[in-house]
Amino acid sequence: MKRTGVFICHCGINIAGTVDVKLVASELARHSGVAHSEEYVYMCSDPGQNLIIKAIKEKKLDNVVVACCSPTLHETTFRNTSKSAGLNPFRCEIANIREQCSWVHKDMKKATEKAIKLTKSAVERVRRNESLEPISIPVTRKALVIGGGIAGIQASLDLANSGFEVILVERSPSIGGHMIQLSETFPTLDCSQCILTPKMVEVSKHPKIRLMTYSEVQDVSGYVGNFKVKILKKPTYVNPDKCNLCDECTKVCPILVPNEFDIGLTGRRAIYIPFPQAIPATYTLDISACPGLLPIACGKCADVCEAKAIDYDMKPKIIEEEVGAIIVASGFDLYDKQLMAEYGYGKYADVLDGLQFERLCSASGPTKGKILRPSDKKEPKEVVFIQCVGSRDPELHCAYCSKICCMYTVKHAMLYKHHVHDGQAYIFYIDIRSGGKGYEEFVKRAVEEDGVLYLRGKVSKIFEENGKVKVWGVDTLSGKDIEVDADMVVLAMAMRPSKGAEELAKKLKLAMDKDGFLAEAHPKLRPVESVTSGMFLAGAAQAPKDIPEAVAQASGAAAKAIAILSQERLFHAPTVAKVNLNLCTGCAMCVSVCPYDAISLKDGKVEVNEVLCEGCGTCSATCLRTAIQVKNLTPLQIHEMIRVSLGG
Amino acid sequence: MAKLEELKNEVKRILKEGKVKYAIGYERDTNGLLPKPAFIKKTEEADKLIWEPTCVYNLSRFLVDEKRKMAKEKNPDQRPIGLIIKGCDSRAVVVLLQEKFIKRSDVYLIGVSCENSGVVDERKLQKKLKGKKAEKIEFGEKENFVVTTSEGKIEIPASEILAERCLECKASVPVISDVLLGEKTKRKADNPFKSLERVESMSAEERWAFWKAELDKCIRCYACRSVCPMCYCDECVADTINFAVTADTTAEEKAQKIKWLEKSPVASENFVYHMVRAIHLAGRCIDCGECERVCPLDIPLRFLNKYLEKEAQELFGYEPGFDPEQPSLVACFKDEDPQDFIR
Amino acid sequence: MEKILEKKSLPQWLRKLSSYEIYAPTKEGDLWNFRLVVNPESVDLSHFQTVVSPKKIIFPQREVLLEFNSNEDGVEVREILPEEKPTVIFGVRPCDAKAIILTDKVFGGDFEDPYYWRRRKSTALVGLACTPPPSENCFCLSVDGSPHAKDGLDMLMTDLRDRYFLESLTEKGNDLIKAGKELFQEPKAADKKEAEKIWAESAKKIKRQVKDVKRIPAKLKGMFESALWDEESLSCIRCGICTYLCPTCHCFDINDEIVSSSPLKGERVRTWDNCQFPDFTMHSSGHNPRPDRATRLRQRIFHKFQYFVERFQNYQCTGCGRCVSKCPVRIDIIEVLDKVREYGK
Amino acid sequence: MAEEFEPTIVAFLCKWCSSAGSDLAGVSRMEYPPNVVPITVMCSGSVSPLYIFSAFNRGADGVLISGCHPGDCHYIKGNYYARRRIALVKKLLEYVGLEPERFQMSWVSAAEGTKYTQVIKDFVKELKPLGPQTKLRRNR
Repeated sequence: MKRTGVFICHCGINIAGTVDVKLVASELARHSGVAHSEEYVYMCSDPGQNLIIKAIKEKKLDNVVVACCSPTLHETTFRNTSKSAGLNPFRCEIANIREQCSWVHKDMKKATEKAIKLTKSAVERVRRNESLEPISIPVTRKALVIGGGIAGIQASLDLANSGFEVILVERSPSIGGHMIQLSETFPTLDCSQCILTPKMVEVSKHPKIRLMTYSEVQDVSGYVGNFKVKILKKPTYVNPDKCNLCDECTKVCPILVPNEFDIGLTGRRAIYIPFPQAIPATYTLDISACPGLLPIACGKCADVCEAKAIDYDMKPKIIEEEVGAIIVASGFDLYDKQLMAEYGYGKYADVLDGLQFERLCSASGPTKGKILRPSDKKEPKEVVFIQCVGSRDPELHCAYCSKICCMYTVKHAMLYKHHVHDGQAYIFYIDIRSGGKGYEEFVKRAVEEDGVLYLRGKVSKIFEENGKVKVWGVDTLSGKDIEVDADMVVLAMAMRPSKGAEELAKKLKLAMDKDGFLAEAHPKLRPVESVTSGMFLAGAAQAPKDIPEAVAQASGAAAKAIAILSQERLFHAPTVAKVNLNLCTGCAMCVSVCPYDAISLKDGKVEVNEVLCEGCGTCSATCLRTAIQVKNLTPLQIHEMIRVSLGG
Repeated sequence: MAKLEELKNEVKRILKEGKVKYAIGYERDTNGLLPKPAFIKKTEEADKLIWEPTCVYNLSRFLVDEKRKMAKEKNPDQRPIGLIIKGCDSRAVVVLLQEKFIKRSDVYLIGVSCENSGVVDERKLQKKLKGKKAEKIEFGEKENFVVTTSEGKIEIPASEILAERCLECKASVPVISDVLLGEKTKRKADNPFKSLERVESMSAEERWAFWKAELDKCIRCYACRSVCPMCYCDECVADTINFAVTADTTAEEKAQKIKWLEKSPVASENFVYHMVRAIHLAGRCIDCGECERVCPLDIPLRFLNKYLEKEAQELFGYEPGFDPEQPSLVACFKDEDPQDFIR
Repeated sequence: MEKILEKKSLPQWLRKLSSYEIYAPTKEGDLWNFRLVVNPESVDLSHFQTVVSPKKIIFPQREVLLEFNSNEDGVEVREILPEEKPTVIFGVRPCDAKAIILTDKVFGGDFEDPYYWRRRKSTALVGLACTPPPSENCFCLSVDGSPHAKDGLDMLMTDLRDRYFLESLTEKGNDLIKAGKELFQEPKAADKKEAEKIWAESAKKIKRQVKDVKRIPAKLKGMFESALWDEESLSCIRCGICTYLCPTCHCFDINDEIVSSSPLKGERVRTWDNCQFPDFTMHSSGHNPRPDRATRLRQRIFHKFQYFVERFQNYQCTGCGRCVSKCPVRIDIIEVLDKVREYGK
Repeated sequence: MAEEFEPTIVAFLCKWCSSAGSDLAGVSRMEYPPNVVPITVMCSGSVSPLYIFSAFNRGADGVLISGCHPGDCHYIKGNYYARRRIALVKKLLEYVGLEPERFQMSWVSAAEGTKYTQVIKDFVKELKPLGPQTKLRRNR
């Protein structure tokens, strides 16, 4: 029979104060299979560990049980101790007689009885442990970043600058995301494009970064360190190497469609460049708008292109890549205007959303930085800003707070005042959330220096009347009805996960929270890890965030990814599920309960992918014949632990 | 009502065409009222077949033996087995498909509709006949059974001698089949859990007394598990050998095989056995009632399995045996699953 | 010694037997089972066949053989023999009584099983003649039995509607009568005649039989490898009914039921075992010499009509018909034996 | 006078939430009755009905299963499977006549040392009046 050694720690008086450690030691000495049992004042101390090593060698122990503090503290310590004495680390188990016993009980007799049971339980477990070696996996030292917004850009640069190859995949023709559309950023009011474009250029020039715009991730398989990805490169019909940006093509293109970059405030051609500083700096032929590729259909752009950059025969390409880690930064979109009909958004030209207002303020915007109403190009003298449009509205819209609206609305009001000195800005708000460095001061400045008028309350009705946008609301502080004849209304729309995020989550097998944002592994302790190991989250894809937070999380995600990529090999805990093929009938119930898709059906029996398995054991409890069991915590071990726990 | 001739002809046809390796149905026993399972290999044997209200067995049970047999053979005959199934039996087949124990191509299903009757409960019948010996029972007109006794024929309303499970039937017509004999007049019991009220109405202590008395009787002949199509585990937790011995099984492992329960037929161990069986059948038992029929001690096992069937339906909206594609009861969940019992 | 007992006096007699543990068939739902008698008034000998035979009283399904207990100076073992308390079983059918004689042969001989014999010796079997046959599957006549056979009984009672006709057959029987002597009358010649008449009528009512069973043992010898076993076991579901309910089956298993592993404490327990269970012959190597239903059915038939006959010159079957009546799939030993006899003709 | 009945509870605690929660109770020196013997499992979803029946069969006066709150499972959804499985087991145990108080489940997060303490206190309080669990217990 296996020889087990038991070592009881006094932890000074932390344990010995309530547990009769001598009695525990003598009781355990009588327990079957126990070849050695002793107590010591501090087992984790060097002398304590030496006792263990000595005993293992002299008494030829096969197993070690240390009855001490919680395994979360010293399990590793004592497993290494056992290892140094030539035992497999998994032949050491901890009995937690401090946190779960001495610290929570006063009655010495009862606490001692319990400590004895807990220690016996650990003995019964450890003597049935298998010696296990960590599962070692090779690592592909390359990362995939999905999404070319500020988060994706930051993560890519951090990875690349640490010397790892990066594939940055962006769905639209240019990177930059929503940040590139912004005019200024709060609370510093520095120019968004001025601070972003250098990073965009760095990305495009970086030798370690392979930028794939106008591309989408099609399929992801594999596991941490070894993902296989399929990326669809949509045809732009323009050869970037040949294109010299002469812009002749757009002049002849007969098609006019709303310009996404200006959120429909302007139009663009079927062949277009999203914005002057676009990266990559090239044109894209939007086939969904183009009358057709056959020269008979139109073909004007090709005719005028002297560089012969336009190639109608360009075909979609599928690129297959292998990467070791994936960072998802798929970003956000604004809440769908169709759902906001009550505020007349999309119905009245002068009711805008925040991004449109950004474009109006932007020097590169449709009005070259002058704030003019879309309807009649007049300068608005009274502007109403409304916060929490679609946010914090569980009945009709989103229950959550979109977090950044308070701040960008202040910014908008301020920018407006800076453009239109004699204008009046009203802000309807529920309350003002200005947590963040310099944020509160920013709000004060708006109110005190720029005379922005805050009205606490909700807007009940918005409608157009003789050239004005009438806003009815209630000031909940004064209780008075408010009626503003505004020239323009700006809605701080809720942030939603970007369109296609759900589809993407499915491809990556990532969990989503109830609002459709990507779920982190743990809300507090693992905020940048996804539930799938090797995949990380950055930016607004995970939850509404402002730029500094998105950047911080991106760098965090990059650091997490680097922690994987910098390894020669990865090591995975070997306490994984194991199938008894003689008992397995292939009902595959375990396959459907496995949270990690670690189990699959192969000719009538199931098999476990040890790399994917996290050892949770749900499969084992689901299996009607316990044909699948987690190593070192098997039903047999638990059965025996139950027995001794009940004095058997 | 499914015509016996159609039944025979169909079996003959599939045997003649070599569609199936053999067919399983019912044949008259030389003595006693209940038929025997008939294993028909040659077309001429098909004339033995009968279809009467005494055809109680859930023949899908025999798929388990066939599967075991095939596992042993070098190159087994891959043709399907012709299986005669009632509504309840068909639901068992669905569960076996759902659990991938069999493939659809393993069986050729000859469905027979029970329509507005079902099968008899021999115990009820004996009471009804007060000592008279029934020799034969046939489906009669308008929900009556015609019973031939030593003293001639009598008509008895089916409802009076039907098996309890038939009175609570959820599928009087097979839910899956390759051919279906008999009219497809679906009948659904207004309360498929009526019989449970008897036990549910008891107080906790009465229920304890009830089950204690019943399970005390158990002699662990395991007929309930042996007759159950869902108890197809090669080794049952109730067996003393409950792990498969392989070349690398150590002596220590053998010595330490898990004894979830002792072989002793005492209340405590009997409870473990029957509770494990009940929980393992939750969401799988389709109430063919065989376990209760075969119990030599008349332990009302349906009350156990039926109760969990009811709870699964009420708590999780789960009904087994209708859709082979649906995930198993305990292999899925809904966010809104009840949790009021959790602290 | 022959006596007449008014039916109404039965409870008084039982009360006089207060020094005995009395077992009698008791109705539970639709079934009869032997139970310890607590209230003599409730005893009713109108029973048909009990589900389990009275063997379970002499050879209980669970029996503690010994207790073990480890302490400082090693493991202490204590044998636990059943106490020899006088016991009487009423309403024993002749077939079940005969079965007990057959079991005696197994537990007797060169090595006497003390647990069995302690109970056996202290138990009196009071039989009740089968008038009418208690089961439609009775076939005692085919296996050297009869509805009023006396083998193994200490007393045979015959139901004469309002009275019982008693024949004491042994000392144990006489003691039972002595205990309640004033309750009995001397039988008249007519009484005995009436009893004999009823016996004869009853014997006629036994419909089922195994034709010239004598030839079976010899015939079986050549049929070990026969395909018959496969055919006949096709519908067998490997349950234990036929054997657990059989009054002559006596196989058992021995297990240690551990109460505590340290200090080691537990009981060594003997329980019935069953040759129809797949794991009955399972070796710890994983090899199973009787891997399928065919070999297990063959074992059952061979044991009863071949091995036992060779060893003890009796069939190990008394024709009670329980295995026929209770088989979930109606595997009928009588049919199987007929097929054996006709096999290869 | 006779000593007050002290029930024994076997508690299956998931490693990441409930066991951590019980550790927190320890670190915060919260006192609770010593009647509970914890067995740490990886996830509440790994608790097989067999463990529960076995514990009662071996003489447990009460059995507790404790896992992460819905949505917080370290293994994403193990506790949802547990919730469903345990609901059935609880129904069954009560159906055969075991006192409902004897089998309980709780959600205890790593931060809920106080809650863990409370759960144990309440459990013990509810078990005391019931006396020893003899119904499913193996005779000794």
